[in-house]
Amino acid sequence: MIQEIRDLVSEKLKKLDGVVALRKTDQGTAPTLFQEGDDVSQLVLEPRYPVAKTVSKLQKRFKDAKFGVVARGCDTRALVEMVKRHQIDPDRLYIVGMACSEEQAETCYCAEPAPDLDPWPEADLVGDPVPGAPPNPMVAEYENLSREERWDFWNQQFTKCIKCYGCRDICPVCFCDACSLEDPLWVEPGLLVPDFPMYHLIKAMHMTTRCVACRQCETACPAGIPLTVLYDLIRKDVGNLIGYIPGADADSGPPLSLTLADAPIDSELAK
Amino acid sequence: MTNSIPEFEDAKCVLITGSNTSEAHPMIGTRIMRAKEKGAQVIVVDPRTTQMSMMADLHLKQQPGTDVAWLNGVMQVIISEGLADQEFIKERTEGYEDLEAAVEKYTPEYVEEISGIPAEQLRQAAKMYAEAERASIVYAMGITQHTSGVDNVLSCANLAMLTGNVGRPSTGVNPLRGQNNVQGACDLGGLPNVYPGYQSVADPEVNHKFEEAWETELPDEVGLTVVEMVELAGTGEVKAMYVMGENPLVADADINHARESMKNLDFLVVQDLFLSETAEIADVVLPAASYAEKSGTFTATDRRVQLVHPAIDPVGESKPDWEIIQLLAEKMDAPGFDFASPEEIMDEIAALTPIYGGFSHKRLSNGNVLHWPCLSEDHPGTPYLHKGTFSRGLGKFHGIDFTEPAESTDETYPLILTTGRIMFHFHTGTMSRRSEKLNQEVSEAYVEMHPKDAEQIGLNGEKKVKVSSRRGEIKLAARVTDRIKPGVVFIPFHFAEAAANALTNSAFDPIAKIPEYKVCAVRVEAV
Amino acid sequence: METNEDKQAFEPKVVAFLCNWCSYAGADSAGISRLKSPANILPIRVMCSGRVSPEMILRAFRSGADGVMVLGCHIGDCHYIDANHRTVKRVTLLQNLLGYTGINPDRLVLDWVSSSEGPKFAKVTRKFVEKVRELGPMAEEMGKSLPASKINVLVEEVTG
Amino acid sequence: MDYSNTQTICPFCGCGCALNLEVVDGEIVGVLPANDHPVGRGSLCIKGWNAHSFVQHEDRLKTPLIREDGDLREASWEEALELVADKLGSIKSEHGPDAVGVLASAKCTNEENYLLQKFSRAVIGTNNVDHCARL
Repeated sequence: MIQEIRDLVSEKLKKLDGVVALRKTDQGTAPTLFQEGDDVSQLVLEPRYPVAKTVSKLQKRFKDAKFGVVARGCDTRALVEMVKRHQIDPDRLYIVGMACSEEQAETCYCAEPAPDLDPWPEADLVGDPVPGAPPNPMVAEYENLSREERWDFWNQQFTKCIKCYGCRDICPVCFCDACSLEDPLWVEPGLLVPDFPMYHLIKAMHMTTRCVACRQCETACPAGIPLTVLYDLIRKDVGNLIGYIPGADADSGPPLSLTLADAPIDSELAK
Repeated sequence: MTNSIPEFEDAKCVLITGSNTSEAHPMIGTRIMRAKEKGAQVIVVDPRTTQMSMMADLHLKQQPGTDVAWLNGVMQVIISEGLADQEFIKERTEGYEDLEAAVEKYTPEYVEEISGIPAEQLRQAAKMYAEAERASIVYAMGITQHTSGVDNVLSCANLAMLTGNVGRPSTGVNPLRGQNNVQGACDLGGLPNVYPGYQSVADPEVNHKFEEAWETELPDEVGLTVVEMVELAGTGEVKAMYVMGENPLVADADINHARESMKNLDFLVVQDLFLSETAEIADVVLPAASYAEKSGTFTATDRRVQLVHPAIDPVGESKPDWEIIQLLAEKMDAPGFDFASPEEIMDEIAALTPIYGGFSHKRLSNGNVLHWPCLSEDHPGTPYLHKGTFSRGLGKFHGIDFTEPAESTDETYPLILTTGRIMFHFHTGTMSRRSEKLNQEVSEAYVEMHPKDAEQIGLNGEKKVKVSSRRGEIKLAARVTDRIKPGVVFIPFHFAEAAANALTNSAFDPIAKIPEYKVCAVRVEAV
Repeated sequence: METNEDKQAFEPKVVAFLCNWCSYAGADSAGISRLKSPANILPIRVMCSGRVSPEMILRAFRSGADGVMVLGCHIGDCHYIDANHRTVKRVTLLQNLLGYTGINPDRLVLDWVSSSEGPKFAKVTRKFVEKVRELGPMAEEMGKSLPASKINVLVEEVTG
Repeated sequence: MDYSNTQTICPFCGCGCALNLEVVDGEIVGVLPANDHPVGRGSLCIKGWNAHSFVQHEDRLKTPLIREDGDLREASWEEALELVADKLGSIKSEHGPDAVGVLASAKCTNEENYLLQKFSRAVIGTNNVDHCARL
């Protein structure tokens, strides 16, 4: 698969201003912008980085450029959410979709390990799509906990938080210039442990209709807080109540910004 | 550190003292959190409540400056309950009788009188530590920055040896170094008594080796420490100082005194990124390139040597420090300063420094992780020290008696001040306070005090206070919180405009010459 | 041991975000009709229930509220046409999220009260205060051990 | 139009976490954790995430400075180094090498610290070299 992707990228670089992908050098591996003439044999597919964020950054800086990106399923879901929020211009983006392996899908509890390329004007898929992996068993276990047990669980987890903002900084769909988490009106600055429930619930609330379940926030969490247990639960509710799955449907907008006519919710109060 | 950072995760007991680990060394703090989740017991001995103490199994709050007492107490319990590792003591150590005699009187009840730690908690801690299969001691400046700093460190070593917690994975005595290359600066001879690799300047053989290599005569008398240099600048014996990337006028104890002394110098050169408080009084300031603009290596607290790569060109006309030194040496017609790159310098280091003997930039690339001692090109490095034998052969126990801190409280200065770091800033703040994100977390100095003490001085809510000691005074905000013991106040030392070190005592440990930052007597008044 | 007396003695603090165009006037009209509404309510007037962000609700809890109400215009009557469409989605999701972190979601309520519905205002506020009284103090529910407050400076309390 | 990451080591505490400096056209715009590093394992603390923010700060010293009539003025490297060499040389010959004190740095590289202590011992001729390990 890797050779196929490298060949495809070399080919496309003739027409594009660059392709965002991971590069491995003797320093380590990180995202880079490959350009025509660069050594694509350095292009690799592991580990994961939030490339959607990089693409957004580069598109904003180079307003006429057309870039490509090597993207997994989770990356394309993030890109979809970013398009809806006007952080990505789909017409200036070419996607090399990479189908994750079964093993990769299992590590991430990924429900859609193959990128959905239908919404994109220009895209190619490399690799054989595999079915979705089973969900994180912790989510089902969690649903059986009592209120007190839940409180204790998160209390313990959030006590470990060292306020690095890594969960936000790595998140491919977090992009605001002014962040509620840094607003002293909502979160008292400079406190360690950060204020619970303020810090973590504000973050969780902002994730409700945009979390694409890439789970990079958990990788980036130095304290090992299982954030996506919370995000998976609320994603499920958003699916059940509003019928919205972040990253899946390119045509409907962010439901919290839409009217009930455009994005209804299953609630007595909505009538 | 005797052991490496990833090893913490598999410890069965971690004893943290004098370290606010998750704030000052976050990635070690979170490792210890993982260890706890994997079943380790965590003991924190600290006068303040910290994130680590909140999740610890046991939190002992000692009176600042009483560390030898409680450490002796822990050992007294271990010995009297028969929990000592007799086999280890017999085979690997000497001087056990001295230790036994010295700690005998430190019963938990006696220790409680000195340190304020409840006797029962001390017993519990001793058992937790001694009974664990792999126990690790973690400390930072809260142990070393005392007039009894060396005694404190030796006591930690005594405790580890007493229980056989040395020379195995996930055990050891682990001082956490506070700056990214403080370990390297020590390793490479940035000390007045040793050449690179801790080779004594007073050893004729060593001296000869370096004279041959550097093709010049070399002094064989131990030089001055920073504290002594500043002191002798004041008396006029030291005429000139050359300061590379340090800010002693915020970092030193009793900085008012230090400033007066350094102003007395005939000539002061400062090489730095910014016009630091020290650079402000310099005669010549040389612009240095930052870590992001040069190559070289840093040595982490666990003796891990790692490559640094330049991301951008030097800002303005600034130059990497190594280039500046070379240019200066050339100007002074000195040979041996014509390296083309840091890579070449490392080759000379490896040739002269046995513990770095196996390092080269080439070997360190590709994410290759190596800990010194690494004696040759095919040596695998040493993640943990003292396996099988100590560097001196047998480990030596030291019988140590508790001594009071240099300064005690009285009616005029009734509170004890202790200083430290917070998560959001670093050292004297020259770097971190120029970061918008870090500064918006905490932008001004503050003093933490217990509600009881706040009430005593008639403080309501958050207000400005004046804190004074026998050496100076500062004004800053008060934070009233019960995370600190009554009678003790805490000030982070990152803030030059309300520098904690205007208050601290420069009295220092007789051997290590480390000032007593962690204990001095102060008064707090509402203003 | 909790006694009946303690329960009696507990007066819940409830923050109510009231829409300027409906529930705020509804509270007025309740007052004019001399309908009793509980004194536990700390009203905060907002220009629209759609203005009430999750941040505002969470801050009310963090500042010591035992319950939070958001009272807006009926769907279709919003002064800003459809701003309250967002409110219903937002508050519903926040209620669920509270539940997932072990905070009783019943402590947060959303309802619609028009300017003419004085009696409804009195009824929903009374009912909610009783509900919260039954739930007991928020601090107790959280075991008094908010991790942050353990080592942090004590933050301000809701007054009133 | 250039975007790349340079992996290096965090300049703050002693944990020695690797991090990636994100560079766009010569400007450091951000930090990414190093997912393949054994200490951070893809995570950083808040200081690490902001390790780029002071590097290109406007306060950075851009030229050598020399004190003249009480104030610091800009100078060329040539002039500044000449002055330092001259002064250190004359103090050494008048008062002996031990009248000079040198501070190495816990923030500089191993190679730089090595070179500075070599300078101190071999060029100035004093063991008066220390750094703030104790502070």
